[in-house]
Amino acid sequence: MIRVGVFVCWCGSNIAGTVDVGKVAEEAARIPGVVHVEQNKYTCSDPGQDSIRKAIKEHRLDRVVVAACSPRMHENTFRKCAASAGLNPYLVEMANIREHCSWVHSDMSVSTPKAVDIVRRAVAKVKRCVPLHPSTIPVEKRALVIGGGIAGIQAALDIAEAGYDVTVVEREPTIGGRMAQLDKTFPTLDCSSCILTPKMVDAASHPGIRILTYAEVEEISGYVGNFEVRVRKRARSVDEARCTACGICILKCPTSRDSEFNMGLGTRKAIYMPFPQAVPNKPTIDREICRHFTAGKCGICQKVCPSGAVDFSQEDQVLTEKFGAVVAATGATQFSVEVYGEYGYGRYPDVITGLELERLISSTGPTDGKIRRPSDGKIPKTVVFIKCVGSRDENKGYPYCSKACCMYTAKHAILLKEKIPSASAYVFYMDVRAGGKDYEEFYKRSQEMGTRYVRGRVSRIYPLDGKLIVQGEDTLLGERVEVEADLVVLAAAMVPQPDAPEMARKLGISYNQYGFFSEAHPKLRPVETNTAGVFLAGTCQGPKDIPETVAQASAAAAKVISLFAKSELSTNPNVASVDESLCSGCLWCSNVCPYKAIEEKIITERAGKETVTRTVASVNTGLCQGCGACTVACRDGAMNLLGFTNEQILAEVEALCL
Amino acid sequence: MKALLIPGLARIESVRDETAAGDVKTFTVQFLDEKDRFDYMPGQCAMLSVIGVGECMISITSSPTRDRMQFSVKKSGRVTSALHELEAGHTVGVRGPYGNGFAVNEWRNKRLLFIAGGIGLAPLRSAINYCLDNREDYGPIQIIYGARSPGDLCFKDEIFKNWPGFPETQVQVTVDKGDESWNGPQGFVPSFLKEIAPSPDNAVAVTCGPPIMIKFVLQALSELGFGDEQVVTTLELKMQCGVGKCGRCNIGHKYVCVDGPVFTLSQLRALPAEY
Amino acid sequence: MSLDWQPKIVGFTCNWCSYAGADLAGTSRMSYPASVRIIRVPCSGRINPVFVIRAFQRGADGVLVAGCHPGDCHYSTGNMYARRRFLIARRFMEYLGMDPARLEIHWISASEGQKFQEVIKNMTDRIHAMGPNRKMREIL
Amino acid sequence: MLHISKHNLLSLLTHASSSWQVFCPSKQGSTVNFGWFEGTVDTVAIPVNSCKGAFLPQTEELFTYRGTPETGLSLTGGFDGQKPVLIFFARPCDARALTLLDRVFLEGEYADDRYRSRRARSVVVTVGCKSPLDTCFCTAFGIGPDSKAGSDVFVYEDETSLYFEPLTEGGAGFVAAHLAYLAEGGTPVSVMEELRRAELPLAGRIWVEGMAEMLDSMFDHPVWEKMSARCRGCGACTYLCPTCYCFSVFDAPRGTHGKRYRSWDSCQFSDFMLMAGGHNPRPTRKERVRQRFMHKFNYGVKRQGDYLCVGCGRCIRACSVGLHAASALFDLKEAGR
Amino acid sequence: MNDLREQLKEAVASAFSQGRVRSFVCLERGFYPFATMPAILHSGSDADRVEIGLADAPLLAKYLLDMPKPAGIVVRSCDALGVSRLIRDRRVKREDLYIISISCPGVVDTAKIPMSMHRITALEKAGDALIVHTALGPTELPWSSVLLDRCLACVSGAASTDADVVLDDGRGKPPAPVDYSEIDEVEHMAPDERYAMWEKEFAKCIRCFACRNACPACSCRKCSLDLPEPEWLSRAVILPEQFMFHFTRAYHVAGRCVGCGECERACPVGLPLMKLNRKFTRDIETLFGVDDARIPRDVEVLGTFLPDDPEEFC
Repeated sequence: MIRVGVFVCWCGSNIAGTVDVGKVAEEAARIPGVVHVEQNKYTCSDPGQDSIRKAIKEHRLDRVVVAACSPRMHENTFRKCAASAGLNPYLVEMANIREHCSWVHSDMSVSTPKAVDIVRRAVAKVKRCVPLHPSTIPVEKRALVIGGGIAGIQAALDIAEAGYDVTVVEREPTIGGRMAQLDKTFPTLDCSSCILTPKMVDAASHPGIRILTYAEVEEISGYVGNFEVRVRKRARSVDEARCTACGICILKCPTSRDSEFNMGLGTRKAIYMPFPQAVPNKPTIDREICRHFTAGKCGICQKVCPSGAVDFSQEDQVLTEKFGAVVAATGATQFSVEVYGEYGYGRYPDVITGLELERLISSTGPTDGKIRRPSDGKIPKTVVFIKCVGSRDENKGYPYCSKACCMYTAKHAILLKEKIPSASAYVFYMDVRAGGKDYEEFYKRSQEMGTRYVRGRVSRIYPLDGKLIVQGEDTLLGERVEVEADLVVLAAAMVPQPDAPEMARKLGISYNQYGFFSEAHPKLRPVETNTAGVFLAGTCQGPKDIPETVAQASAAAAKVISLFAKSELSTNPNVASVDESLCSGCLWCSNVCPYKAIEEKIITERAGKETVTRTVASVNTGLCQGCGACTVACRDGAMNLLGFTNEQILAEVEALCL
Repeated sequence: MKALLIPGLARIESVRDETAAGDVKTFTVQFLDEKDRFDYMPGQCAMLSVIGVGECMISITSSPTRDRMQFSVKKSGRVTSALHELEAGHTVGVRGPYGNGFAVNEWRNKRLLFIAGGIGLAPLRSAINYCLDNREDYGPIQIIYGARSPGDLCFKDEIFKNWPGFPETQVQVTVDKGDESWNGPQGFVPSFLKEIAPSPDNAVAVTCGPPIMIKFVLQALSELGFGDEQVVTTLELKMQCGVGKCGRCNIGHKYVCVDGPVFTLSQLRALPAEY
Repeated sequence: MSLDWQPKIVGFTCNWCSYAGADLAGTSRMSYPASVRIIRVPCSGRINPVFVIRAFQRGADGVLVAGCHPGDCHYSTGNMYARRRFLIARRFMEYLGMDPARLEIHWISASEGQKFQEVIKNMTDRIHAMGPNRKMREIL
Repeated sequence: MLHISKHNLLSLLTHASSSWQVFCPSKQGSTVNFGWFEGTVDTVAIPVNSCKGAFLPQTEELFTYRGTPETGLSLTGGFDGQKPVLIFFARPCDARALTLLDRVFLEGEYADDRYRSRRARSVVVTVGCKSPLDTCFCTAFGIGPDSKAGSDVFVYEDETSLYFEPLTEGGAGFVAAHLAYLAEGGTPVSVMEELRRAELPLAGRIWVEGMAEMLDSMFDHPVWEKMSARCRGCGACTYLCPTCYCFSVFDAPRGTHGKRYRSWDSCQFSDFMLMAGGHNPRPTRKERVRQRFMHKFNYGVKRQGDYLCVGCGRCIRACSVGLHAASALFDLKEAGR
Repeated sequence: MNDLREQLKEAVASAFSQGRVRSFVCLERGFYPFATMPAILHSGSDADRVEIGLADAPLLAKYLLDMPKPAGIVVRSCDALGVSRLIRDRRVKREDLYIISISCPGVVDTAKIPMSMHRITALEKAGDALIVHTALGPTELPWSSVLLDRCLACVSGAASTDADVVLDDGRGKPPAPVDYSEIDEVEHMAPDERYAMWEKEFAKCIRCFACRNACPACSCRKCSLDLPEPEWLSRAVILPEQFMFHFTRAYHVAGRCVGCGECERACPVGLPLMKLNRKFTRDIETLFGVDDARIPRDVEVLGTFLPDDPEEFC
C-alpha cells in the first residue's frame, strides 16, 4: 500500500504566521494514502531533515510530501534527504504553501484551505510518482568560452589551469574587451592595460587555450557534456602564421575610419589592429571599407607586406566542434545616450560618455593621454559629470542601477584633477553608491580633491560662447544650479549587447526583460543557467565592475571544472517516455521536439500467430530535456513525461477541484 | 428486493501472503452487516470490490464448513492490484454467491482427484476442505499440486501439514523448477500426473490452473482413461455483473458466471471452441 | 451565490517562467485573491488543452494557462506550440459555449511577479462577477 | 373506442407527465429520438434509437460512496419513489423487444431490481405502423404493424385522431386517468384494415425459420470472416438495437467519494472481453461480429427461447457500411445452404 | 458511368493479375441494390463485384490499415485525402498501396430522398437529375438536392492524380466553393445559446464511436479514450463526459481532418460533427495562414509554428 508522509513546515513564522499549520496537518492526515503527518519549525534545517529521515524509516513511508516553500528553492534538498533515508528521490513532491500561499494571503481563513488544497494536490501527484533513475552521459572535457573580455580571459585561464582545453571565441579582432579601453581602474587607480595585457598574453600563450578572434558562434546544439558548436571564423585577410606584426601595412593603408576602440574619437585604417597590445597581435582587414574589397583596387598592404601575409582570398572558416561546457562571457555595451535630448549628446561634441573620456585620458588614446575636449582640442577647465544616464530611469532608460558608474565617475573626477589640477569638477548625481571594499574611501577622496557633488538632475545643456551651460537643480539646497562647463561627461549605463537575446536563444538560456542573461538562481546559483552546462561570467548577466566580473568568471570556471571532474554525468530522469504498446508510430512527437531527441525505432512483436514489425517513437534520454511538448502532440497517449505524467496531472487537476 | 449489483461491505480481518513473490494474497473477510452475509457452496464465486477502483470475480477459497470467508487473489489487473494494496482493517465490497459451484453432493463415496497449478488451488481448496470436513462422505482423496517454484506454492500449511494428516488423503506436490530448499519432485503437473497415474475407477478428477496446464491435464486424464463426465474444471472469463446480465462471459449460450464456472469436460466439449 | 464565494481557478504554469513569477509574487509579498491553485509543469508546451476541459469538468470556475513569453521559452519553442494549440483550443471551447473569460492564457516571466498578481486579481474579479461555472461540469 | 384529436395530444402528454415519466419520440436536431418528454413529441417518424433506455438507461448510478477502503466506507444508492414510466408511441417491434429484455432482466435467479422497479408500473403505449420503412422486417419475427405483444395500450392513428385501445390493466389505468382528454366513439376500422394489409418490403428476403438450428453448426463457417471484413467495430448497431442489453460496471472516484455506474457496453468493442492479463478471447472483428449475430439468432433462442431481434431495422439505418441484422440473416442463409 | 465501372473492373483485375496487390478494397452492391458497401477482394476473379457507388458509398481509406499488403484501393478525391492522411500519419506506406483514383459526380444520400418515395427499387443518374425508381414508377429529383453533405463541400470531383491508375470520365463534380456559413451561424450565437445547442446535440450521442472508427484521421492503434488509465474519458455517458469526448475527438483531428465527412455520415444519431471539425479547420486557415487545411501536409499545423503567429495572449 502506498504510504505517504506529509511534512508541514512552519518556516518560522513565514508560513505559520498566515496559515494555520495545525489545521493543514490535520486535513492532510485525512487524505487517502497519507499515513503520517508532522509539523516542523524549519523542515529544511538539519533537525527537520532528520525528522523526515526518521519518519521514512519508522512509518515505512514510500512517498514524501513536504509542504513548505517553492520547489525551486528546496526540492533538491528534500530529494537528497529522502535519498539519504533510502527512498528514491523522485518519490518526493513539494507543496508550495509559502510563496504561493502564506506570503500572498494574510487572511488565515482563506490561506489555510488553500494550503490544504495545495497539499492535496501534492499527495495526489506523489501517489502516482514512480522511482526514477538518472542515466549517465559522457562528458566532452573541453570548454567553450564565448567572449574574450576580462571575464572570458579569466574563465579560460582558470579552466585551462585545471588542465582542461578551452576555446575562446571573440568576435572582435582582439581579445581584451571593454577593460582594454579603460585607462585606470578604481579604487586603486592602477593602469588597466598593465593588469589586463599580461593576462591576455597569458591566455594567448597558454597551451590549453585556443583563441579564435574575429569569430562568432553560429549555432549550439546538444546538451550538457555534449554540446556541438558551430563557429564562424571570419576571414582576417591576413595569414596569422606569416604575419610578423611589423605594422607596415597599417602605416601604408590609405583608407581609414573612426576607431571603434577609441569610441570614435580617433581613426583607424582599413587594415588595423584595434590597439597596439592586441592579442593576437596581427592586423585584420576591414572588408567593409578596404578599397580592395569595395572597389577592387589598391592592394597596397599586400604589396608592402614583407612576409606575404596579406591574403585577400581568405575565406570564412566554419568549425564544428564538441564541447562539454559553455561559459557565456559576452559582456555588455554602453547605453545610447542620444535619447537624452536635453544633454545634447551628438549635437554638442563636448558632451561625451564615460568610455569616451577613458579614451581621452588613456595614453594610448587619440590624445595621447591629454584630456582635450573634442570640439577644439582645448584643455577643459570645468568638467561636469552626469550620473545615471540610462540607468535608474524608467522613462528614458532602464530601471536598474548600472552599478559601476558611481565609482568610475569618482575615478574620472580624480583623474581629471590629477591631469589638470586647476580644473574643477561637478558631479550631478541621484545617490552615490559606494558599496565595496575601499569604494567609499575612494569616493571621499574624489570629494576631498575638490569635486563638487550636486544632488540633482540636469535639466538642460546648451552651448554658449564655446562653453556648455549646464542647468540643473541642487535638490539638497533647493536651488537652481548653472555651470559653465567646457566638457560634459555622461555616465552612461551598462546595457546588454543588442544581440543578447539572439545569443540566449543559441545557448538555450533565458534572459531578463532588459536582455541580461538569467542565472539559475539569483542567490544560490548565480553563475549557472537553466540550461545545464551553460554558465555565465561578467556583464552579460548584469552590470558589474571588474573585481566582480573577475570573481564571477572564476566562479563559472570552477563550475566548469567541477563538471569536468566527473567522467560522466547523470541526467535528469524527468524525460519523455514512450509506451510502445500504444504508439502508432506517426512520429508527430518528433516534429515538436526542440532537441531532436525522438527517433524512429522498428520493433518486432507477436500479433496473434504472426511476427510483425512496426515503427514506434523512441526517446534519446541524453538529448531529451523534459519539456513535454511531445506528450501533447501525441494523440495516442503513448508519450508521457516522467515526473509530469498525464496520470499525475489529471490527478492533480482532480485533487484541486475536489 | 435485494439490490442486484450493490455489494455488501466487509472488513478485511487478515491478509496472508501465499507466495514468496507476494503476488498471491489470501484475504479473510467479515461482513460489516449480517444481512449482507450469504451462504455458499465450494467452487462458487463472489464479486469483490475495491470501492473506487472496481470489481472482479474471485472464487471463494474457504470452505462453507469453516466460519470465515476467504479469497485468494493473484495480482493481475487494476482491481486485484488495488486489492493487494489493502491491509487488515480495510473495507472491501462483496456480493454473491455466484456460479454453480462443485457438485460435491454427487461426489459422495467417490474417489476424488484434485489437480491444481499455482493459484488454481484456490477454488479447489474450498472443495478439498469441504470434503475433508465431511471426510466420511467421500472416498480416498488425492491432491496433485504444482507451481513454478517452491516460492509459488500456495497454502503451504495445508498442503504440507494439514491435509496429509487426514485419513486416506494424499498430497503430492511438484514444482517446475526447484531450488536449494526443495527436495521434492520437479516437473510440470501434467507429466507428474501421468507418472502418478491415478485410476479412473469410481473417480472424479477436478482440475484448475493456468489454461495451458488445464489443456494438458485434460489430455493426460483422458489418456489415463477418465471419461469426460468424470473430469471437472473451472473457467475464468472477464465478468462485470456476475449474474448473467452484462452479456460478457458467455461461451456459446452458456454464461460462465451463472452456468459455470464449473463445467464437466463433456459440457465443455458441447460448447463452441471460443475459449 | 454567496457574497464571499471565491472562484476556483486552476493554474497551469511552466516551471521556468510563470511558476517562478508566482514565486516572485510570493517573495515580494504581493497579495492576491486565494482563488488560484497552481499545477507546475515543465513548460507550457506540456499543457494539454484536454487538461483544461478536465478542470472545468471537475469543478474549476476558471483556468489559467501561463508560460514564458514567446521567444523566452526555457526549451526554446515549447510556448510557441502552446500558443498554437491554445489559439485554436480556446476558440473551440468558446464555440462549444464556454465563456471565454473562464480560460485565460498569459505569458508571465520569472520577473513578472506583479503581472502574476494582476492576472490573478483581474481573473478572479471577472469570474467572481460571472459566478460559478456550470458548463461541462460534473455534479457528484 | 376512446380517441383524441392529434391537436390535443401535447396537452394529454403534459398532463400525463405529472404522474408519469414520459418517454417519447421528439425531433432532436436532424433526427427524431426517443427521450424524456420535454414538451414536444413526434408521432410520425420512427426514432433512430429504441425505447430501451427508459428501463435500462445508457448510464445509471448504482451507488454513491463516501470514504475510502482504508478509513471506512458508506454506500448510498436508494432507488425508489420515482414516477412510473410511460412509453408513448412505441412501435410494435419496440413493445415486443421489451418483452425480450424482460426475459433477461426479470426472469431467473437474479432479477434486476432497477430494471424491475422501472418496468413494474410502466405503461407502454404502442402505435400501429401505418407506413413501415424500407428497413422494417418485423414480420420475419412474427411481429406486424398491428402486433400487440408487450403493449399496454394500442393506438390506431388516422388523419386526425388517435384511437386508444387499452390492452392491460395498466393500460386501462392510463386511459382512465386521461378520460378528460379522450372522446368516446368510433372504431378506426379502415386503419385496422390498413395495418393488417400493410406489407413489409423486406419480408420476402429475410428468412429466420430454422436459423437457430442452422447456426449450431456454423460457428466456424468462413462466412463470418466475409461478413466482418467491412465492420468498422463501432457500437452503433448494438446501442440502437432494442434488444441488446450488454453493460459494464465501473467506478468514478473523486477523492474520498465517488460513484459506481453501469453503462451500456458493446460486444463489438475490442476491449469488451479484454481480460486483466491481456488475453482477449475475441481478438478480431470476426469473433465479435459472430458473437453479435450468434447471440441474436442462436444463443438467445437457447437461453431466452426466442430470437433476440425484432426486425425494427434500426441497425440497418445505423450502420454506415451495411452490416446489419437483415444482411446477416441474408448472408447466413446463403452460407448455410 | 458504365464505362468507368468497366474500366475500374479491368484495372482491379489487372492489379491482381500483375501481382501488384494481395488485397483490394472497393465498393460492391449492398443489401439494398441501390446502395453500396465496402468489399475487400482477395483475388482478381472478384473484380466483377466492383461497383462505382452511386448512393451511400462508404469511404474506404481506413480499411487499408488491416489489409494484407500490398493493398489496392479505389478512391474518389475525398477518399484520396483520407489515404493521404494515413500515409502522412505513417499508418500505411505509399509503396504498399496500389491506388486507383476515379472521378466522382457526387454520391447520393438516400436519407435525402423523401419518405414518400420509399420502396426504392433502383436509382439512376441522368444528367443533372436522380431518377428514383419505385414500385409506383420513376420520379426525378435534382441531383444536387440528394447528395451527401460531404459532396456539398467537395474538394474536387476529378480523379486524384496521386494514384497508380487514374480513371477520369470528365464527369466529376466541380469543386465546391468553401462555405463556412454554418460555422458563422454558431459563432454568432450567445455563449449560453451555443452551449444549450451543443448540450442538446451531445445528449443524443450514444458514444458508439462510429465517428471515430470511420475517420481516416483517427487511426491510433489504441484510442487513448479507451484507456482505463489515465482515464481521459469516463465510460459514463453523461454530459460533462460528452463534452470531453467531442472536444477531444475534434481536437485530435484538428489540422488533420480531411473534411471527408465520413464521421457525420457514420453517426447513427445525426450529430453535426463536421460543424465541430470545420470550426478547427477554419480557425487554422485564418490563424495560421493555411490554404485549405483539409489537404494533408508533411508537417501538421500543430506540429509547427511561426514566430509571428497571432499573439492574443499577453
